[in-house]
Amino acid sequence: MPFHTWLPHAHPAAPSHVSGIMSGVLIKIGIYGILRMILLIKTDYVTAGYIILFAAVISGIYGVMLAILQHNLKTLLAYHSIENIGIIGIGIGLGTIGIGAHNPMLAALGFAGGMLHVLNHSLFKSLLFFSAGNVYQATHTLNIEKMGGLIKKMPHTASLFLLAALAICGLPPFNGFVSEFLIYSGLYQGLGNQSPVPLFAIIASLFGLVLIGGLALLCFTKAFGIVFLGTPRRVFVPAPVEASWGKLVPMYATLALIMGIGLFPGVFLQALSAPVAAFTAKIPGAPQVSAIPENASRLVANIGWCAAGFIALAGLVFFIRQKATGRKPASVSGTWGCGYVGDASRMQYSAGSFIRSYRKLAEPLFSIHKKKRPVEGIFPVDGWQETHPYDALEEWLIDRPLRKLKHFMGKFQFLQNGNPQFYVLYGIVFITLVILVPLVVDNMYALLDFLNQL
Amino acid sequence: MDNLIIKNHETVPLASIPVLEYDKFLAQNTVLLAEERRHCVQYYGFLQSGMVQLLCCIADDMHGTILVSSALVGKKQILPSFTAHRPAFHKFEREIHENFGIAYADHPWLKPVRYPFDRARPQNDIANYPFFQIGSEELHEVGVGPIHAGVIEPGHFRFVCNGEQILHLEIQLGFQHRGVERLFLAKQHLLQRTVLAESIAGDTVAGHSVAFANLWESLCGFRAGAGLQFARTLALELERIAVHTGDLSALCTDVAYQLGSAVFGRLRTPLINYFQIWCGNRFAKGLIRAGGSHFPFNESLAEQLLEMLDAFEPDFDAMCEETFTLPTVLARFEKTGVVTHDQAVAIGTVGMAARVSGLNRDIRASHPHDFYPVLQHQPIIKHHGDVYSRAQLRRREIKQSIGYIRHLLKHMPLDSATPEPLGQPAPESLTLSLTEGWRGEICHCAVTGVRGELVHYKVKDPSFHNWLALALAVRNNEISDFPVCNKSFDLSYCGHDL
Amino acid sequence: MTSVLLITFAATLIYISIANRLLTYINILAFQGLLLFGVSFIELNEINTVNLIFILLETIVFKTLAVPLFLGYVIKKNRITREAEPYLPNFLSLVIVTLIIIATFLISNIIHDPRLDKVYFVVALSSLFTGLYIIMTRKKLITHVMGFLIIENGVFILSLAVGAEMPMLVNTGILLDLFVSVLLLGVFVNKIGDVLPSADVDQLQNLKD
Amino acid sequence: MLSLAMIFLASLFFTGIVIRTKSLVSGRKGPGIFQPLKDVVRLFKKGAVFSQTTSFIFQVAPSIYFASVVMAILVVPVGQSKGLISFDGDFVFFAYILALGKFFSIISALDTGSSFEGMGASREALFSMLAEPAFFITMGSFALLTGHTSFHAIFTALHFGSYVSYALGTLATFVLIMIAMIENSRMPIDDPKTHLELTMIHEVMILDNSGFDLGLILYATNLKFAMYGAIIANFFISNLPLALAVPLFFAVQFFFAVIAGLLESFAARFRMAHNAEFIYTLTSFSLLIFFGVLLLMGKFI
Repeated sequence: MPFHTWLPHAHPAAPSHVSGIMSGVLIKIGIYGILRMILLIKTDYVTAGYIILFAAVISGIYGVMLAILQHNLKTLLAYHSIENIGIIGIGIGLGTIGIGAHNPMLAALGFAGGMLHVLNHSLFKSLLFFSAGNVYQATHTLNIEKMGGLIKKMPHTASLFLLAALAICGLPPFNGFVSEFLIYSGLYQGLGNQSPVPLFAIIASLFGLVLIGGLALLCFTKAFGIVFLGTPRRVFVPAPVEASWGKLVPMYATLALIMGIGLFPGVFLQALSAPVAAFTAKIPGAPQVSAIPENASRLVANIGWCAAGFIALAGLVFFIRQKATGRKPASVSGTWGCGYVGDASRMQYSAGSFIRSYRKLAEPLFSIHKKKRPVEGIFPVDGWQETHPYDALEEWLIDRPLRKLKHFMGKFQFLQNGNPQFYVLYGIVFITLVILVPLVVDNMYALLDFLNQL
Repeated sequence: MDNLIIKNHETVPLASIPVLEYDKFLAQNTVLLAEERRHCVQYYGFLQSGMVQLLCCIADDMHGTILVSSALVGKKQILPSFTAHRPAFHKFEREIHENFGIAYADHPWLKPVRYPFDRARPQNDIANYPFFQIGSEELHEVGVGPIHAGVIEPGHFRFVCNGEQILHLEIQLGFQHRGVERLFLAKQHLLQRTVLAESIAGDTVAGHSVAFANLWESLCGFRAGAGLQFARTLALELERIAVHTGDLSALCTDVAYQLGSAVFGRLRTPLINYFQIWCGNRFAKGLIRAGGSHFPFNESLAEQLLEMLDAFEPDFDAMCEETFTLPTVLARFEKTGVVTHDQAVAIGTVGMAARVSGLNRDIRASHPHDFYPVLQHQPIIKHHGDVYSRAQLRRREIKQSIGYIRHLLKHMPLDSATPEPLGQPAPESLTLSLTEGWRGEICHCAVTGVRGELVHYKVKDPSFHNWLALALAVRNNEISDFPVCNKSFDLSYCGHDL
Repeated sequence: MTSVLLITFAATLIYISIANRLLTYINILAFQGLLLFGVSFIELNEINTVNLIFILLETIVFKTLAVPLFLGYVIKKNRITREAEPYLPNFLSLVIVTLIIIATFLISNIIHDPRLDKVYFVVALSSLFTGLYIIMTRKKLITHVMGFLIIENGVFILSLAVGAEMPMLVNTGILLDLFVSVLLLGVFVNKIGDVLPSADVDQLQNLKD
Repeated sequence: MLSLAMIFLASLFFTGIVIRTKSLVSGRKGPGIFQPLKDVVRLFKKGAVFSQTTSFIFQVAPSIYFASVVMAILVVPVGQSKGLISFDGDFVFFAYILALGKFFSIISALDTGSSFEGMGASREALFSMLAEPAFFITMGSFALLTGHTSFHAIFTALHFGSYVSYALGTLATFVLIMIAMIENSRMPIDDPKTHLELTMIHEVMILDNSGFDLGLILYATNLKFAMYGAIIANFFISNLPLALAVPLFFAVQFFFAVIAGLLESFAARFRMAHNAEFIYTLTSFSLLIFFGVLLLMGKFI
């Protein structure tokens, strides 16, 4: 996960179709590597599973938390790749634990979820990147603060982006939900008969996965809402136009696949049967006939039915609405602005404002570079503000150590600063060390053992 | 110092007001405002033989005097501004700019005050009002009004926000510019003028009509009897209690505290119903007349008033105790919408809004009229300047006013106060009348011509000063706290728009 | 039953991390006293009466009544503003306190001591750390006193955890400790209130040698 | 099928009871309990006004929102009677289908290009994101306790026997009531009564909706309330025979509505910035539920 820093820089720099392929294929190589490793090595699978799970949860949450802060459409999508790798990782981690714990159901659900998500991610992510590419070609900018109201000009791109966004948020009836549901099922499966600490890891991953879902929702309502909805924030010359059908047709084809997996997940799950079997085979005494347990396929079929049912229900409600409102007068007027008659294009939410409350909560975790001239005086002359989210890990791992070293010696002077709270802090640090050191040492041995086994 | 020193409600000949060079006029008045105890109560211009005579009235709270000076300038001149030195003058100069086209070279905020259909630049309207903008794509603006969700008066509030945080608020009023001051000249009959004064602001009927009645009596050389003064003081204090109670209810509504909202709302009703018993109108319309009263106060009214207050007080105390100890309410009130002492002094706030920021500004104490010299009023001062202080101030002022009313009723003067015919207004004079309404100081100012006819009438509601305080108070607050901040000031739209 | 009370105790720790008002802190402390009374009452009701009365005295009289009233008095007397004024945003405090509980939970899992009741241990330890955390991150001296009281409650629970038969001596020690700490800090705050305009720790920095 | 009918029935009077409670507490008579329903019916009959800023999103969103709530209700069981849809892990589907509806209501608010609705959308997105983990962990804890992962199976297998389990039930009820309050944007998170646009969350998001669409959204809110009421009721009626369960169900719904009304009468709304902390507290509480479950199962002594 700390090795991700190239990704958000590479994506905005690359042309859109390359980004699509990059996220679709390139970063999956890492996943493939992990999968191959699991197949090759013979080791303590449970420990390995926890390590994968831990890294995956962290990178998933971290990726999406940073993604929300981005104002560049492609950087935003790029951080989402990190998030999705996290989700895939949770699946694989679970599967690995399943192998270690001799639980075929857990292993199957974990690996199937993870692998299906690999496929899903490459579908909706490339669709998102293609849409972002269309937007870029129409507006020549990727800064979402400058866009707005594009749905009027580019209805197809907007719809495709919306559907892909729903899919990436893992919402039914799209494919993202199927794979996430498999992983959820795996997690709840994992809750059965365990001792507290592994249970805790499961709950933590559950928490992580839910949080990722909620954050993704926040992120994509922001991205879609600010880019495509509302009134235009800026006049583009020439005016944005819809992409040509040549571009749209492959995108619709991708959409068809996304919907297909969402509605008929059973088919795709059966296709995954063989690769998953390669993993479940590592469990001694596991049934070799079908890798996907019977009830897992039944579950997934349920999802498909529910998805179809929901589409039908929504259609029905909409149909009734159309019937009911068809005869009644529907007038068109401006958005309610409390009777103000002047220009209102600045009077709508910007991306920065939309996520500010979130940013305030997340600020301690990230280094956000804020430049502003605050409004001062009774009659202010001017004010200005700009924020730049910066990847804190990148900063800490690459930039900070050098600076830290310089100040290292000078640091000790601050210890004796006369603030009683700091003395209490030293006390806490000491207590914590006393408790943790034996613990850490123990675990170090465990880790060394584990590495030896490799 | 070259100025005329007058008392509250004093009529002086126009000729006795010193006319200064503009530069000296500027220097003198801006220096006067350097001290906290002085503030500008009125600064306006009127036409005098083709020139504009600027008249600046500065009140000295320590000595109970008003310092008047003036200057003659041409229309559409370019002048240096007072505001560049003392922001407290900004609204007055904007008004002068709007009325006479006088341009100010260094005024930092020279924007329209009202909708100027009768002003120098009639083409100004809300759609081209130059709102302050912050050049950042990450911020957004929120425009509230002129039509608000509650049935209240029109005004446009433009917020520059960063998410939930308000960075800047600009308030644009003037939707209700009815031409009140011109109507005072157009309507010749005293009754018409009295009714006009009563209609300046619907929630300050007693305040404005007392200010007008005192002014007119002074102009006509009439000295009101004790009974009349007694009734006016009583009406002012009753109005204060009633509106403050209503405001406490509204404050509770804005933090969604239903119990407080309902109970305080109920408590307000007997108060305004008492006016109904007294004068036939719940808002005290028709109660106060120059030269007399149609509704003299008597023993049975006093009895009913005491009865009503006896019923009011225990309920009010209990509800206040409940409200001001409820953590969820306190969390919303405390440290919300702070106006610092320095800000309050700089922009020259008056009345309640000044008293919560540690500024001792109360006409009842500094320029007492009617029965206030007897009451020896001691203003209640708070220092934090937040919503909590404004709510607490209301609570304490209500208690104080009830105490005053009880005290007054014990020493009720019994002289008949039937209307007497007033004399003719003094010719070529100036009269200035200051009254402490519930919201703060009300200033009425009249200038008469050669035959004693009104040539200029000027009204200033406390809201005129205090709207800017609201704009400063909400900076860096949450936008969802704006309604409660707004209500804590409870400023008048029409009193400002005139 | 004791577990229920202890879980409620843990919930009060979470709540105190987001409390803004000093009054809430005091109420929480009083409530904690009540909970402790419940726990010790159930634990000790089979032991002698003297001990029981002693516990009653300590938890009900001191923790639930005397100390909160005294704190309220100190706040009123010194005109301390009624907000807690943390250094860190409340949201972060909440996350940290939750993490503290999780961490103590994990730590308790490592300890294998049959004599130790783990629920007690977890709640005691987390209340200890939460108390320290509150001392660290709150500006006002009075909140530091409250932090100490939370720590003290933690120690109380820990002493219950070690064994059902709580030695009288330990108990007396705790009571004395409690008494002295509150009294001393009360006096301290009173004095500081006289000298400095507001009892903020920031100003104590000036006192260092 | 029974559950659907019962939740539907409860939804008819739920909001009415909340409003009636508030009126009675503040000393007013208040509107009849079917007034909110009458309002919805009136809206269904009305024509609509659409903003020229909006696109097709604004037209379809209310229908999808309504459908998502109905779909979620299909999953909820009542007592022994299963929901129409029931499978392992159905509460994941439940939460995600509601999230889909929320997604659409948020983007439909952004579609109007109004700062008020953006404000509401921003608040809704953040708060629902923060509330979600509490629900999942609570349900996860019960899944652990019962060994089942569907609503119906969890509730039927749930039985209270010891003090700890009562404590857990109370805590879970508290968490669920609060989640219901957040999801329906009521006090102390949101304040549906104050008329001002700036202080609201849900009401301000639907500022530009009118006519049939508004009716759908308002009715969906009623349904949602009754749905959470049903989940809470399940804690109490899971094992009872039908004859007892049905009246008890309505009793619990009634009490839930009264509690909501009382909560809105005797406290002020939180400061917006405080909401995030408060909502997150629920997650911490749900962790306590988890520990409690471990305790109950003897995995942690």
